[in-house]
Amino acid sequence: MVDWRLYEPLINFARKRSMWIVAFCTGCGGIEMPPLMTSRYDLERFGMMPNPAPRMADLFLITGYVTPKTLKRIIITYEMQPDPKYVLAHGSCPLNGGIYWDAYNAIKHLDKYIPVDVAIAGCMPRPEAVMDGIKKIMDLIETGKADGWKRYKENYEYYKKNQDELFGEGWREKTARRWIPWLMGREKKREEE
Amino acid sequence: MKMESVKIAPEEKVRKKPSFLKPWMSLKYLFKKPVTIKIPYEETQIAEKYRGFHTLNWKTCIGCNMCGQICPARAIEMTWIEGEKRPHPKIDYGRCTFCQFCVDVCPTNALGHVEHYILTTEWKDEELELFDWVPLPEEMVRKFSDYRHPLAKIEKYEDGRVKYVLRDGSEFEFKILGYGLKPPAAAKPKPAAKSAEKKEEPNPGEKKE
Amino acid sequence: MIETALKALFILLYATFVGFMFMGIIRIVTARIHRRVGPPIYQPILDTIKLLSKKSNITHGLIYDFGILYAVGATILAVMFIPLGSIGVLRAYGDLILITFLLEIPMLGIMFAAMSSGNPYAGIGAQRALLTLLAIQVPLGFAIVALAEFYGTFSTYEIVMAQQTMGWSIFHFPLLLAAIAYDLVLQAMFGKEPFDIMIAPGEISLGPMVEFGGKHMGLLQIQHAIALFAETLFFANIFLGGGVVTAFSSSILNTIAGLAVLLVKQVAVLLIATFMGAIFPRFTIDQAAKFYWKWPTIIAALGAVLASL
Amino acid sequence: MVTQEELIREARENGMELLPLEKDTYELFFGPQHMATENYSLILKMDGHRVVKAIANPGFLHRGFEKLAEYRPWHTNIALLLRICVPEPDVPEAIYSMAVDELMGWEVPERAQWIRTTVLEMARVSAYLFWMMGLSFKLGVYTAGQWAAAYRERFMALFEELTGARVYHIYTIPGGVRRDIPGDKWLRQLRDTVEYIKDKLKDFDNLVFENYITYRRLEGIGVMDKKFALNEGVTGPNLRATGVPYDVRRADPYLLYPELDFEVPVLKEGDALARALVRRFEFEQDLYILEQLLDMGPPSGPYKVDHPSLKALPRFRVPAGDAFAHVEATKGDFGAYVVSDGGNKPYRVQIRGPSIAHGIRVIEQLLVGARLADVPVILMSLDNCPPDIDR
Amino acid sequence: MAEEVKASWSKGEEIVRMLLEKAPYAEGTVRRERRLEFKVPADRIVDFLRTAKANGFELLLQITAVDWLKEGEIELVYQLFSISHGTHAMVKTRLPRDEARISTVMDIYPVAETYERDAHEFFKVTFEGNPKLEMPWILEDEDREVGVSHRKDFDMLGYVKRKYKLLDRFDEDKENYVI
Repeated sequence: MVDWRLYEPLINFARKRSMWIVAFCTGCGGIEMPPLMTSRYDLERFGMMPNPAPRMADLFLITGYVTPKTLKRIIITYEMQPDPKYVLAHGSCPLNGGIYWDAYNAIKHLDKYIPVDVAIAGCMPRPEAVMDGIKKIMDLIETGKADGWKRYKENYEYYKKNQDELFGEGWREKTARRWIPWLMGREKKREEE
Repeated sequence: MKMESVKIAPEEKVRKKPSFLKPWMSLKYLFKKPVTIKIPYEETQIAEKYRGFHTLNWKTCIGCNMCGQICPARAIEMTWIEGEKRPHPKIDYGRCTFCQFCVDVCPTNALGHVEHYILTTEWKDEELELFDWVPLPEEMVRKFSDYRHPLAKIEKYEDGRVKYVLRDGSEFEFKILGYGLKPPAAAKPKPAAKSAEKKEEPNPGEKKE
Repeated sequence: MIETALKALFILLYATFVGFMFMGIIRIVTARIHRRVGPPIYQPILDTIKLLSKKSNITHGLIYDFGILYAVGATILAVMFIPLGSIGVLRAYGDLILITFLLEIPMLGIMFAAMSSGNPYAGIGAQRALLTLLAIQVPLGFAIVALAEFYGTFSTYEIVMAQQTMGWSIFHFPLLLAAIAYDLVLQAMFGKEPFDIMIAPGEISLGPMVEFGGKHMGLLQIQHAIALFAETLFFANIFLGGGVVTAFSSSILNTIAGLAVLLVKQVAVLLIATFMGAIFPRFTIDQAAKFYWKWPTIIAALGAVLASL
Repeated sequence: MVTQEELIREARENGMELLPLEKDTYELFFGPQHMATENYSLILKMDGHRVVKAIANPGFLHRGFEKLAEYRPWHTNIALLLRICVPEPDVPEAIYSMAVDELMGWEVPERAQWIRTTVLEMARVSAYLFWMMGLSFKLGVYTAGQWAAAYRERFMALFEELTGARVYHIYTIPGGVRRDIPGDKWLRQLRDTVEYIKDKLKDFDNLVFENYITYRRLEGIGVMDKKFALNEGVTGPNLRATGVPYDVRRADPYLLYPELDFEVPVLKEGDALARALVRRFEFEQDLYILEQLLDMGPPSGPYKVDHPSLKALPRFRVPAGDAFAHVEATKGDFGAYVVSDGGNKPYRVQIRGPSIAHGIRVIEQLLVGARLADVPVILMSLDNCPPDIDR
Repeated sequence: MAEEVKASWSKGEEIVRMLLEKAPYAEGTVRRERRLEFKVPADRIVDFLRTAKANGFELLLQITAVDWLKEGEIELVYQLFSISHGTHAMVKTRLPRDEARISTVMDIYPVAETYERDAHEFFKVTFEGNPKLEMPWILEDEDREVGVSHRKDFDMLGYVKRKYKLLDRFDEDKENYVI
């Protein structure tokens, strides 16, 4: 049996230098992602790249405000990611509502629904500020303090309660079935004729 | 469907010819210098008057609440501070959109802004307190030239005292009496009610975790 | 016996390491064309370590696990058959058709796994992979036939040896045609534009790979590295003269020099693929099939006919 | 686990008609977690790799701007409404300001008009670069996309210098603009940037717009004809690609556009290639317009209306009435309808994003019969911007 | 100055006259250059729009609903644009607030389907004949059930407080605000 703890520094180094990002623009901060990912600031220097599939992604960037409709998908996507996974929340909106503090369709406190590791200020944050947040996450990973995914497992009841309170019980099934009648609609008419 | 005075581009100018060989021209960039700015190792130049964090001249602020009225996000809350005659704005970066209309409307130019824009914290309640502050005077913020938020920590005490620890270790301490436009509970006569209100304030933070 | 085992181990380690370096080279060169700095060359290794160290792993059943192992196994087997300079484990049995087959079947393994995951994107990706596989068969077959006709043998090792006396294959006109066709086919095998149809991040979210995460993806990365090595090695062997050096008196020096020569040739093959990938958009699957059945097929068939004359 | 029988029973109880999908078709949820759609979802019914039916599912970015605007003072709404169009936030600013100007009866000073026109054109150029990036990424020429994103940064820097923010400029306000041009240095920088981008446009031509495979990918997909486009309310480059020379800058001139010289590109085919070429040509024209503006030079004078009500912004009131203003954005006709009841907050603000026409019915109809690989390309060639739809 | 412009745009007067000849039930004015305004009774809107489309108003840019709470009416503004005349036109019609029903204009401008879905979702205007009104649009089902709308009597702040419980992270009672 190998003692994996010996390799912990190496593994943590690999984790911190190879964070793959879920390609999910959840809000307006998505517009600052292209400069960050592409030639201008080139996050690939740190091995970060947007990954289309959540199954192999590590870092979830909540780019700005989150509407309940998106939050449902965020939660599902977040749960699809394999552990360990990290969440970076951009700007004011996930923190305290931002300019949408009184909007009926924007989440005010993201940490009630999924755990967040790092917050950055700005509306929207400049790429440099996002970089600073990523640097912070890297530091946290190195010291083993980025434990959002552990918290999600431990306090699952708390998060689930909040989610259910917001969306109503059984929201996953409901969302999945919502479109079925409309996908079928036309076929049915044809059969009747 | 004719419109007067529309200059329509000739079609051959709009069209292009497909080619197999031209794309290979772009390989010349293989040997050119990358355009990448290597943040965080390389400093980027921030424009002058970039709309970053606020500053507040505590002496000239007259507590008129113009900033609170114009704020689209209701990020500004008037705060009564011991020793100050008029309330001062407290700005919540969990709401602020950095539009700086508040700076524009300030009648005495007490509220200003600097270019500093970086504030990164771990998502812990005690660290998130940094997002909610009464802005410091400009020279205290300008001291730091790396575009970061000047505060390292905000310590809150039971009796409403608040201690700002700056990143260079210096401290800034004051006592919050209450919030709102009116002086909190006639300032002096009923300290009991005040403290009750204030006790409530740090509580939600502790309760949650 | 032990010597053979050691050789096999060496080939495996060397192939994995160099394969990862190749992945790094691809990423850096692409980044430079993009006018950016790009990741360090060892980035793919870090990615793989990270993927293998994931704490949770999702599996969709036996086939899902088996498909990946199948892919990795087939790739390793392919590497063993290809002569690596003067080192070779099974090179005596290194039949052209066998190696070509072994280089293709990893795709089948990935497809099994992808299909069993039940994700529609993976299903579409698998379909596309299958069609690509089908499309590249024709030019590939003609290219192989051209080689076999020209040299009168199916053995890779013999072809390499024959090239030492007759000069590289690409200096003979019929085989040049075959090489061009084979290079276009390689583009699809590497999964580079314009034939990265089965991955297509912007369309079907990585296609077959969409459900893989954690250790499965880590294994796939290793497979990808070895496959990259094997494919470039095969091309360098049959068209670019292989890596047989006899200039030095010491056999070890000769071997090392042979490996170095091979490496240079492999990188050249890789760079051409990278360049092509950087400047061309992706075809759709029907266009790609039509393309493969048209130009590369004609070129390769012409090569085969000329070679047999 | 729920068995299929249970599902069917439950669906029947709830009045849902649950028919088995036809044997050889399947559903595909395209987005929102997908690289090709920015937080916008398409529900596709697929037969092999052909789309049989598409349903657009917007609303992931809905924040209720039109309601929120009724709760905020007139000026403050600028900081809110510009979030409707993220790639070119100056457009909502400009239309809202133009509508309020009309309600106030203000004639904006010449210098402010010049600055507004310049800002709008810069926004157009940077939005086109952003679109180029999107198209290249969806086509698979990542090189061009990376370049476009990098070159766009030059405009971001200029915006930063001028307005004080990179993306959300909050710059155009009713009655003019918020601050003056920072000086001649900025103008010189702008000219340099225009020259630079003009030079780099050749590379984009080589790589994308004259690439053989681009043509193969774009030709003949997503074809609209003139009648269809007009019926469906298609505007902007998408409409011009079908042969209608409708450009708001000419059809309903605003700001300095009557004085500027530019050509409106028109193509007949109406397919994705025509749309891409029209956009490319407009990009060139925008650079030309910027050059003209620079040659013209900013007129001297104040940069905003001198009006006492602008001194106390929270108490800024607008006389009752309604106004409609629209400008030509890169995506199409962007309009704002503002109603005032005389108070210090708008009574109703409605923003008309071009994508509300492009992103729902047009997409649903264009996608029928398209290959799956064409879906992202069609989306991108229409330049669909989800926040416009959701508001 | 604005008056002069209005008077001088004779082309607009001509368009209005031409349209009103064909649709005598409507009222039309020229607001300023390239801005026309028509007022049409709600039951004739289909006829009017059909006439307008036949006479060069090709584009329907938007259908805006405005809730006039005091009058108890909902105003629908059809924003038309004529490429051939180069002018914008608002076609206004008023509906009673309690029973906002109007027939759809989908068969004239197919794009109206989208706009009508939008107006139905946020202003509860029923467009008779539009098959997709009940289809999920922007709001989620749970929001629709609670009756989220952009009508003036929808208490947004109260709803937000009910839905998200806590409004402010740093300060539980930010009621102290004065605006």
